[in-house]
Amino acid sequence: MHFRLTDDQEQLRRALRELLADREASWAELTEVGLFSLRVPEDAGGLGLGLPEAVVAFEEAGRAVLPGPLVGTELAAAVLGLTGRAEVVRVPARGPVLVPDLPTLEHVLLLHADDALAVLPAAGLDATPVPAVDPDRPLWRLEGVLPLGEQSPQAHRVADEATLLTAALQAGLAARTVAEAVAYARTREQFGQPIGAFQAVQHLCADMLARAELARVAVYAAAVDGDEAEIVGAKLLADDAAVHGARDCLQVHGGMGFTWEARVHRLLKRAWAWEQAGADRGRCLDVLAGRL
Amino acid sequence: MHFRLTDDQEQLRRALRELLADREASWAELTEVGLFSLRVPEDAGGLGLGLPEAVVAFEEAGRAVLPGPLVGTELAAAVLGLTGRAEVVRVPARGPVLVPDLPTLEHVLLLHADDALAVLPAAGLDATPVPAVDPDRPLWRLEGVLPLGEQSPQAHRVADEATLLTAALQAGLAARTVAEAVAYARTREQFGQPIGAFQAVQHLCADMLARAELARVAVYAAAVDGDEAEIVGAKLLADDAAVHGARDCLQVHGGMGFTWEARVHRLLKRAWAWEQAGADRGRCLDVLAGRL
Amino acid sequence: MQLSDTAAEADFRRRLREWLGKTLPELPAAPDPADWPGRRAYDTAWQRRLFDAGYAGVHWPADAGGRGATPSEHLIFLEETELAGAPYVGANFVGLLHAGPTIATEGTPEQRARLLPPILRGDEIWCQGFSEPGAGSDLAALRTRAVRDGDEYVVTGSKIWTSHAEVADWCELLVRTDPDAPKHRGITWLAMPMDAPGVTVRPLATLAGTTEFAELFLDEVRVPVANRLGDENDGWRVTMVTLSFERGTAFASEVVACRREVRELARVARANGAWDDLELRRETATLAAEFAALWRLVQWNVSEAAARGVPGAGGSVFKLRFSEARQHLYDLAARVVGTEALLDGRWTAQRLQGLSYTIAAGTSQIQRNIVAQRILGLPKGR
Amino acid sequence: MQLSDTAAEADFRRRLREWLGKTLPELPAAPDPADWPGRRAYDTAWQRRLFDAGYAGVHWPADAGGRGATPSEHLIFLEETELAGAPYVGANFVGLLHAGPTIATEGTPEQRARLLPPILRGDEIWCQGFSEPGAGSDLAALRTRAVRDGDEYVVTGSKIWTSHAEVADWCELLVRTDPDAPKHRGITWLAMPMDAPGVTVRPLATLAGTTEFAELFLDEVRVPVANRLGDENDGWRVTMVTLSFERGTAFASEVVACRREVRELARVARANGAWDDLELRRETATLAAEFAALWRLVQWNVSEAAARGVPGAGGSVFKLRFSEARQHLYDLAARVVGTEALLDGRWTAQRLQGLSYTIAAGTSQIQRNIVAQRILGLPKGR
Repeated sequence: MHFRLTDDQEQLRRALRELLADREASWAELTEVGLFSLRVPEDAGGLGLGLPEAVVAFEEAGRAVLPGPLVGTELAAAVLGLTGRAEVVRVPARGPVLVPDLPTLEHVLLLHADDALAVLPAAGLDATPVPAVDPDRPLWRLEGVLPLGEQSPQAHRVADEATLLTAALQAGLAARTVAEAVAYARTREQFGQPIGAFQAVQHLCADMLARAELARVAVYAAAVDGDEAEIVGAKLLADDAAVHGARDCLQVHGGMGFTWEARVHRLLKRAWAWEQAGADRGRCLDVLAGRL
Repeated sequence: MHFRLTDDQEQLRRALRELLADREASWAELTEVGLFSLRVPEDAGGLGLGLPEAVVAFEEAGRAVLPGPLVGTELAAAVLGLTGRAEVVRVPARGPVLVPDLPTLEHVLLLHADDALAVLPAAGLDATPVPAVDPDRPLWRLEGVLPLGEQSPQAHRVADEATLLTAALQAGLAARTVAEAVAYARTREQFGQPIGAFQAVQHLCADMLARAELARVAVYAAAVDGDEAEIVGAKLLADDAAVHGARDCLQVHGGMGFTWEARVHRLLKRAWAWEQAGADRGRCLDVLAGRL
Repeated sequence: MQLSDTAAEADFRRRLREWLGKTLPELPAAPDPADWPGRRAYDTAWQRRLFDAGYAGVHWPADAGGRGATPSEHLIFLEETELAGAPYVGANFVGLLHAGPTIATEGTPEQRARLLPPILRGDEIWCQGFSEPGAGSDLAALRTRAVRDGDEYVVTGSKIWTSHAEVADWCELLVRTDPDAPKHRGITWLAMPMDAPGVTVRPLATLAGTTEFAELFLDEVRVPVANRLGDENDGWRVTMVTLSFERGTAFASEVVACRREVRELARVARANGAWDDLELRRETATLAAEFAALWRLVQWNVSEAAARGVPGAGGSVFKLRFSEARQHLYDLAARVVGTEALLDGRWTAQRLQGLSYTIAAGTSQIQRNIVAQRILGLPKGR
Repeated sequence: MQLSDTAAEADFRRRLREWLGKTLPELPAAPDPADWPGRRAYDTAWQRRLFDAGYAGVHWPADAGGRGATPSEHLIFLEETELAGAPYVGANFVGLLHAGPTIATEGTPEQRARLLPPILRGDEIWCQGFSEPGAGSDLAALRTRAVRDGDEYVVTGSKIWTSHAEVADWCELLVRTDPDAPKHRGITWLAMPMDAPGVTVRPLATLAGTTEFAELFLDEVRVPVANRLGDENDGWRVTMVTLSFERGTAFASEVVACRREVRELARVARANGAWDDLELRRETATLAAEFAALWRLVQWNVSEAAARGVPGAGGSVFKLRFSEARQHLYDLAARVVGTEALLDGRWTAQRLQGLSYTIAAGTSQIQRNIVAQRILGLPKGR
């Protein structure tokens, strides 16, 4: 057992963190560094790496709150051998079927509740733009009768790995919420001291970190192990860490967090969005309960 | 609207609090002050008071963590016109049917899930003593086939009022947990100051008080209003305030709370016991959901 | 303990309900939320109707021009207007609920005569200049300076979280007049005309993308000394006095509204299948119990305030629980509506708005401090 | 990142499993929990078997007589013994996991030679005299005094929460040797023979009604200066050194046990109908995910400690979450078993025991302070 990042994985992480540090990387840059071809075999022009590396990379993407169809594009390339932007869309238990970033997509990977997969050309879809709460993740509502899909080992892989990569995004986002809350708490002063010196704020931040760390480790383990129960467990923990963390991050920011300008709200809105990507809570819990 | 204790109610509360202050009152004393005859008509030798007064009295009984078959004895007298000790026993969703204090009882008021009531002479019951976690509330397990009961307005009254009076006990117990936690936090010193000066302890206590106060008011309102939904809502809040409060009270007491001697554990064990008396959580929530 | 109306209360409720039934259908359509002049006109027209019917300043003392109603009647007023769907107090909020009561208590006869009647009639709108970017939870750390110059104060600084600043006539302003005194001792309360030279209003976009608040920038604004309420450097006490006007009725309408929201959410859940999920059903039921109890807590606090003349300590307890229950409600709603929660719709707007509940008007952390130290008597830390 | 065993680890695991499979059936029946001499005999006999098979002090350095296994192998040892249902470390706990490692690091050659081998062989049992009634979370506030008198210290005071005191041969004792120094600077570590005159052991009943712990009363107990580990007044550092021996493996067996408990609870729920309740089913599933992740966190922390030589900061994070998850597990169990939770049975005993998890070995409040200040670098308050 050597359950920590290898030197290569560390290097991948550092390279991405550096690239994404102070600005938003363009899609071309993300493609260039191989975010979407990490797992594509080397003889097909990819880097020939595995799920653990993809998860490390997506954690960084989550930390940077990157926009765009990250998960679907990676899976289309790695699992389906398709090039171009793609997004995974799950038919939800309740509410409309929503496709993010539709006009930029070439493929929509439509997953039904039973994991039947339909790979659809994005161009032909009957869809209407709808006002999204996350300003960086525009949404389209699919109209009409949904195309049927097919169950297959590939479809199951898309379903599981979409959940896992989304969990990785959330784990990264969760870590970001901790960093932002702590940075603010160290500098913002009230009552003559940094608010981070108040035990109430310290304990809020400590719980945020605990959630983020547990989620991160769970995501790594699921990537190494690949077991469905580990994947859905990691998703639950990562969603909780991201949503709860973003919520607490806003609380630490007080009134400032309530302004548009402070951009703290983007963390929460993205956490809400990613919470609804991949397997939903009910399904995750059903899988876990089924194993008991 | 005059939603506060009347002078008479205040006097009743003061008298009981005084009686129960530093020692355990005997059953005879409780009977003497009218705890079980508060609602018995004056011409039948009672005090002719109402449910609000009973609730005020039971809140004090809960605060004193009184042992004994309080609820059933009051209801037997007030609703069924029966004298002598009695206890209300609900057939639970899961687990054995448990009767507290059986050898002291004259009547067992057995309530089925549909509120059908069987009034049973305690003496004839087939029951086995079982080891109870609450040292002041010995338990007997009913054996054999349970007698059937009858639905009636009286049975419904027993069901509702048992839930309400138990909620009153829990509200009083919850207030007691706050008082004990605060008293300890003010005197126990660690790191050179009373632990109650630490914000983490302060916030724990503040949340305890908030739960206890909300429960208390909900119990009073249910007593005045008499509506089933208010009663079950009050029970939910009072159970949460008592159980969660007793739990937090132990946490505030640290290692000391873990000793038998400190007696803090009695609050928690009783809160667990009363949580399972009256309508259970599932039923309470079903009633409330049905009203929506 | 009595929850039902007295005869006088029942009469008050009946007449109010009758009047609302007659009046509300006559109202024009509500304005667009982004149309500030339209909102001012709508809100003040409603206030004028209340005034004409004798319901302006229900809770204000009679000698200040109010109805002098009991706290119970005030609560009935809030309950019935909310149940009937009457307009929200809106632009009249600060005047009716904070600045006005402060002036009624602390003002000179001249100040009362000049400033109070226009509030009640809906002629003049007030906004509040208390918070600053550096003074939020720690309000008394405010730094906006006022320097005496003859009969005027010269005020420089900035304020934040000012609602209705765009359309207000007056601002109740807290300024620092003695920078060397302990922070609570060097503050003064001024009534600042919003059209004074040097006042700049900049809308402040919130995380919901709307501009319900503004920032105020004050650049050597001259405010007559005659506009000062109370003594110089006594502004902290003057401001706090108004809080004791609060008779347990704060957020009363909102509790009524939340109880309606829970029922509405149950309807949505029944319609879209979420009600079949035991967890969601039970969570909705739990919230129903919570808001029912919070309404009883409002009634309790109002009764206490009526009997004792001061509000009970229940305010912080109420605020703590109510803030969290409201946020819980909209988080639950998001689970009920599914992917619709990702759209900028009705429930999501409420959810975003709700993020301020544990922050505005005293964070939940501050409320817990208050409960622990002022109610429970726990000692301050070193 | 790799979760599977290396070839060496797989070999270690296989041999251990074989040995456990052969050895465990030979063990006598476990003694009654109230029979202290019986427990000592049982626990030390098990330790002797481990010693004879080369598994005593798996994680101790070879030069201290241990196996010198890697942290990964130590984790495998803990996992396999727990999975196989091997006896708990029991009475050997303090010797093997705290006093022994401390002596191994800080002891003189004479002290090591005298004290370590009997621990590994199960010949001598240690207990811990750290906490005092007035020094719990604030351990360094301890007041048990030791006054030097020639070649001896004369010790007077009292200790609490001492496990196995009734049957221990030695006590690792923290005493105050300089009452005038800052509190961390005046503490000294002594190995006190439990049969020394002046030592009184009084069993301490816990809220579960059992006497797992004792109080120690020390009345002018004379301890040779030769029994002092490290310098006088350097006992705080000496004690903390041992914590850095901790390689992420604390509570590892307990996580394995909790995962088994969750499965057991699901079986109970399926049998009694509780599994039909969606809420209970989902809550059980949530806990399954939590404990699975906590096991991964153990593996992560062990790998970090192995690579860096010191345990990662993950210990407090782990402790915080694990304590709460365990308590949640037994609260959930109470709901699953219904009224049976009111009886003093298997689940209730665990629930009562579990009440200490957020208190013992550093309260959750202290853990959060550590995480906030040492990991996140938030400033100490005034």
